[in-house]
Amino acid sequence: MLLLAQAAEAAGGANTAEIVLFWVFAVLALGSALAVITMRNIVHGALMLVVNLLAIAGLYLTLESPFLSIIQVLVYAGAIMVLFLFVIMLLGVDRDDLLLATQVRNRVLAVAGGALLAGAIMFALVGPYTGPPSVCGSDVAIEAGSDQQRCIGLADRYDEDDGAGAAFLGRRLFTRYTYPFELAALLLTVATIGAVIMARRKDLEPEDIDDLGPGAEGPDDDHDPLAALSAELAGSDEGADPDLLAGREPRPSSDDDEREG
Amino acid sequence: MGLESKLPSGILLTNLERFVNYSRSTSLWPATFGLACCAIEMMATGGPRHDMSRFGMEVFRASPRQADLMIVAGRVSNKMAPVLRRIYDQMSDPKWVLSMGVCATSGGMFNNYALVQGVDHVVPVDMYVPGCPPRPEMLLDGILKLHERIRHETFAEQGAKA
Amino acid sequence: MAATPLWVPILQTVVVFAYFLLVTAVLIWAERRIVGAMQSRVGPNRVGPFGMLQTLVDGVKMFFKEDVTPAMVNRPIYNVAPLVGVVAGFLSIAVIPIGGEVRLFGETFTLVVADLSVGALWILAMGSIHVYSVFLAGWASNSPYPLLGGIRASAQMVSYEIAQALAVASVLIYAGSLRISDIVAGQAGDGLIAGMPGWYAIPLFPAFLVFVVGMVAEAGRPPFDLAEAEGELVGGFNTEYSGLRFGMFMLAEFMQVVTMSAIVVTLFLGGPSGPTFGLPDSVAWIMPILWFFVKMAAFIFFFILLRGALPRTRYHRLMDLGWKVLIPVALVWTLVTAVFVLIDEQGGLTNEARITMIGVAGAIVIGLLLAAPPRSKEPASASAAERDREEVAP
Amino acid sequence: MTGTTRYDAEVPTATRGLARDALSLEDIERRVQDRFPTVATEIAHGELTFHAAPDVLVDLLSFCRDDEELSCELLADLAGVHWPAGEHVIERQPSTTGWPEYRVARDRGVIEVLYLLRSVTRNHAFRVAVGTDDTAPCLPSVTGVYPTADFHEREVYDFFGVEFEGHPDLTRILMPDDWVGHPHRKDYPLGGVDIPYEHDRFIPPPDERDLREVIE
Amino acid sequence: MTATDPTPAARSDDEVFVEGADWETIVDAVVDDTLTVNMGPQHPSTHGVLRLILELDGETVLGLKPVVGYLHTGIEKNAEYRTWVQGTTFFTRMDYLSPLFNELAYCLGVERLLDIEVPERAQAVRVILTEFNRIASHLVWLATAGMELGTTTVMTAGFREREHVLDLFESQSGLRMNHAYIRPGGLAQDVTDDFVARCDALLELLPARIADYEDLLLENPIWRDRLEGVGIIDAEACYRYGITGPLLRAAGVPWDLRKAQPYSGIDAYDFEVATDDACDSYGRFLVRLEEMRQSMRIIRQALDSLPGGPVMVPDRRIAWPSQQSLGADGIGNDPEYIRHIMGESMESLINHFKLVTQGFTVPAGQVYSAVESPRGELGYAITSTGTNKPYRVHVRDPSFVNLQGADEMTRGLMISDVVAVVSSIDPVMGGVDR
Repeated sequence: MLLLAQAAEAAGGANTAEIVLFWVFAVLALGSALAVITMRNIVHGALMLVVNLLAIAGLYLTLESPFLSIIQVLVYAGAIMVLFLFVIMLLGVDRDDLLLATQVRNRVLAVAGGALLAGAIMFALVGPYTGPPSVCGSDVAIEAGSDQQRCIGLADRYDEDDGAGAAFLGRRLFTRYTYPFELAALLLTVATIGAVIMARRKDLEPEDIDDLGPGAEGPDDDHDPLAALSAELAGSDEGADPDLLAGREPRPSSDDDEREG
Repeated sequence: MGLESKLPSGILLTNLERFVNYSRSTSLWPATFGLACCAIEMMATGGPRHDMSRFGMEVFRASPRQADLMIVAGRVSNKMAPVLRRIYDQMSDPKWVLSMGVCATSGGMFNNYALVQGVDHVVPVDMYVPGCPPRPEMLLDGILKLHERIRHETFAEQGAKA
Repeated sequence: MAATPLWVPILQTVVVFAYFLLVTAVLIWAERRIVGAMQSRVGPNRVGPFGMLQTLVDGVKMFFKEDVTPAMVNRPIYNVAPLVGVVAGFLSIAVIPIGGEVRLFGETFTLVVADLSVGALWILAMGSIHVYSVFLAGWASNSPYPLLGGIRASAQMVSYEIAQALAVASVLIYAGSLRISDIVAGQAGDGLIAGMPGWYAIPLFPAFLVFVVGMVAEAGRPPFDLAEAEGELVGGFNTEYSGLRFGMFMLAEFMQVVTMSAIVVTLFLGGPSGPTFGLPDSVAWIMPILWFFVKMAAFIFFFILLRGALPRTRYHRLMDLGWKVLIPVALVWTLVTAVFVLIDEQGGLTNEARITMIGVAGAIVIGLLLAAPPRSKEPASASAAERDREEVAP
Repeated sequence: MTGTTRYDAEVPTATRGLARDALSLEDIERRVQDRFPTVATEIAHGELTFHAAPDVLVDLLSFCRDDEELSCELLADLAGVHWPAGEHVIERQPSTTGWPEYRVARDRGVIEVLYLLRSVTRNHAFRVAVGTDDTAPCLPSVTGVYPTADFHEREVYDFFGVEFEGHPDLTRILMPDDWVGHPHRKDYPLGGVDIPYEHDRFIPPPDERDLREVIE
Repeated sequence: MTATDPTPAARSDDEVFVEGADWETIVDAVVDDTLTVNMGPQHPSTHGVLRLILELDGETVLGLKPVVGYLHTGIEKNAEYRTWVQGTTFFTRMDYLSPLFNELAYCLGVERLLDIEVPERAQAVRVILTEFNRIASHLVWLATAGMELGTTTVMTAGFREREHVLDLFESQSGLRMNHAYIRPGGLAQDVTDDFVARCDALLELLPARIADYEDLLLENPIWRDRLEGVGIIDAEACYRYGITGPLLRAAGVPWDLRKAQPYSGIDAYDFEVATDDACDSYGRFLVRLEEMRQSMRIIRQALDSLPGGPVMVPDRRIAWPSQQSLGADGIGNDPEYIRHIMGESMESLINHFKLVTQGFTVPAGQVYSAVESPRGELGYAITSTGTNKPYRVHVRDPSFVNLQGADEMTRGLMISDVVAVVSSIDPVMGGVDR
């Protein structure tokens, strides 16, 4: 990777090496992504996810964005996946039976969600919002119309700063994308609070554990976990929801949010 | 055995053999295998006055897999014998066993129902150190003699032992 | 860059890696000797002069020792884990300059493998990759002690990485660059007060402290060696490993000590910068190398002293320290640094104002340290001890 | 603790919370016999022994623990002694020592279990001896009275085979789990026991061992 | 196995109960979401061959079960086949950190059966040596505790000072450990001429070294953190489990057999019983440090008032005269005596011969003699049938009993605390397993 970084740094423009690298990383990313969902062993799957994240970091490199690439490694591969693995190992869920969808409802939900996601991706790929101008930003495309290749890496946008793209990313994040960024932060906070509530519920007596209620999960920033908890204890008696208790809800949402941010 | 078992034999091997055996003898890491009185003397051997570390031996490895030398320091009971054997089996080759003290060597004064009458019933022993318990100096002497022996062993001999 | 002949990068790579390997080897020997001296012992002194080749024979022995792969391990991961550690260790030292400009055969270059534009982050990223080595080793061994060691290691390293990253972040903000060479250059010359070095450790002292504590934990060294914890977990994550693979773990562990020392020197103590005492240019290039080594050796020595002096901490205490002390401190200091830099950029400050601000901040930090609530027990045992000692004395 | 020291001097040495008048052996004897008239007593070598029947054992120990006067907090020791059937006077030497001959003749073997009770607050100790037949030794467990008897009773079971009824986990403690026999009984030999090794190999006892065979 | 059926009803639900059975059955029996970890019998922190079966939830200990017996040596049985004097050589090898206490307790029992009074000089020397032994034992405790808590420097320091104490023992008994120096009726031989000088030198050295440990450890935040509040057991629980020694004293009970039931004239010396109210491992640490000081205090007084005279009872039926003027082997080389038995009295010669070959006989009876060993009450329940051999000797070893408290002390703590707790109990497996 180091050599790749050097190569990417030195290469500057598009050439054969870059294309080769792109294909290598692309195949690696796709292959490992497939492996993530086909591996029988959860830990192996998680490791494949790490490989996938590293491959995507490599793709960022070929796009001349070393900062993004290294942040990808640092945050996703280095921190988040370690936490994932940590949880997997701590709970000892590296067994096959947990991979099986046990309820019909879960299967239906999974199929529906998968279909929805696939549709969204297809829509994004072939829909009206894609095309060369949207990749580069319209103003760039017009300005640099003569050189479409350089447009892909956004290289000229950060020529002004340190060459790593940090300043450019930061500026964009805090100007144009402020609201998505803040929204993501909010969602993360909510997810964290949800996780804390989940964790706390384990301490309660079994008969006291029942549903949090649908409102508790929502993006409600005024939500007070302790209040919800005490309300819980006071005795709201809806049926227990095993999915909620198993702690499956907050994690996917946080995952999605991070990807957006 | 280690990597050398994959090597072809030949004239070059002799020098390699000497070099490797020298390394093995000077970096003989003991397993922490203390049993009884002798274990205290063994610890004293690692202590300041006698200082086993001069011979590169202060690295007492708690995990038998990383140890080269098992110092059976003390009486081995019938209950302990299977454990001892298991730890010996867990050690990776090449490995050596030093029987410290008369209890480990022959049961010593405890010729009774409870003790294994000599640890050589359970594991092959390379060096015996008498005494009850042996003084640290005696243990050091035994270890140095073992070093000497390791230096003059051939790979074939070590392989045959394992 | 394009005009550089091929031998320069090769030389850079070989020299840097060989340098760090050599330092690691010497470190292992030095640790045994220094800890020996602390314990009124001698330490290895039989192989080579002063026993200096002890590491070599250890390495040879491990190389030729049988490599047992227990039956129940998860084989691919078990085999890969030690490699990950060593590779991550090697990669992270690639961005550290071990000297200044070197002029050789008409070429001028720096003794660094690659001066990446994101060098500072690269170090952190490789540190986080290193976690996998310990962690996967623990898991793949399929045995309780290694698993506990691996769990401990991952929790510990992830926690301390955050604090470390925040500490590094304040350096980056202060330096205004992610490039190691820029950070080193920023520390060259005098600091705020003439005659004082311009090391970032001085204006960013809390971040420096956080980083130093974090690096001990990150390297998994005593008193934070809970992943290995010989007294509790036998060998922790490496319990099932033997032979060469265990050797790799050992190498990775000690290399981390060297790497961490090199990083803290680079980020906070000006790296290879230092006075050249007016030496002629033909030999002056040696001085930065020397300075770098001296600074790094000081930190390595610090690591060794810690090992010799302190007991192992408790696990939850370690976590408390990381989450409740280091991360808040590093976070606050990052914000303070950012505000400071912003004010500086907007209006500029006089040197006096800066010194005053740093002084006030430092006073607050020290005040907080001193005012920390005392421990629950009364600290009077020492006086009682003295009293009793007098009584007993014949 | 207050003050400047953890070992403060104002606490009287050795006897904080302890110093109540010690009872004489006769006092203890009287106290117990008032309550348990069937218990025989014996004072020898400055030590007091109660010879009790197994059925009063738990009551007796409970009494000794809870009684205001006796208040035996500690079960200091629990030991077994095997007295096999028959007469045994071994290697008596009246000619050199002049001490009286000691002869034991029993028509049935007895395993005697000795409970040593100790009072920390009153600073006295005495012994309760209970016998049980050695062919099917069985005694009530006192773990309900003194939890410390757990290990002790396991040890006595291990060495003498005494079944303690009511013990929570009466398994061997010092010998291997699959050991046959109870080694501290007098009918058990000191050594020369065949030890099964792996793959059904036997190492003969030392005196019958052919060294050439053992070292293969 | 012929064990009685362990009654499951007797176990409460929150208690994780592991039997001393084979490892496989334990693994099968445990509930699914806890981790069962087997610590030992060969583990760096289990003081030799103690095996601990831990029930863990994450790193939290739900239950601990000590499994002992891996060092069972059958010493008690062996002693039944040896004479009374030979008994010392066996019992001294029991608790190998406090050999002299074992000898002393055994000899006190035999002497009580014999109804003899040991000469004053022998008593004083016994006190001096056993108190030195207490210091040495506590030093090893400090060393192993240091090793287990991860500070090897403390370990080497403990062994460094212990060497000096062992030098003293060696100069007197000829052996560093397992001395067999205290014999029924007195001592094996008189102390050497430089005994007092050697002791003085040690008393000069040790206080400074102990002060060094305090400098290193007392205010060491990690050390305190590892020990404070860890392994709490109060006096009530100590009574329940029969725990004595530093553990009981650290629970605030100044129970010390040296004060309560003085032996060897130790009540003549002025010393204090170290106690602490903390009930935790740190309190035990402080108690042991203080005990070392108090031991030195006792030794100082004993040395200052060391009486002259013989070190063996004058009774010819038990021992031959001990006022040796020649040699250091100390056995019967008094020229007066040799002349007497060789030239003047056939009866004396026979007596000597029988004494050497068969030993003396001991009146029938049962005694229980206890001393305060470094780990607590060390008791010898001796049964004699009037022969030249013990009929049965049962040893109440403090480590054996104290280990029972480990479960209560570790419950709810972390793995690293288990190590600290076990080291604060300071079990010596030689004594536990015997």
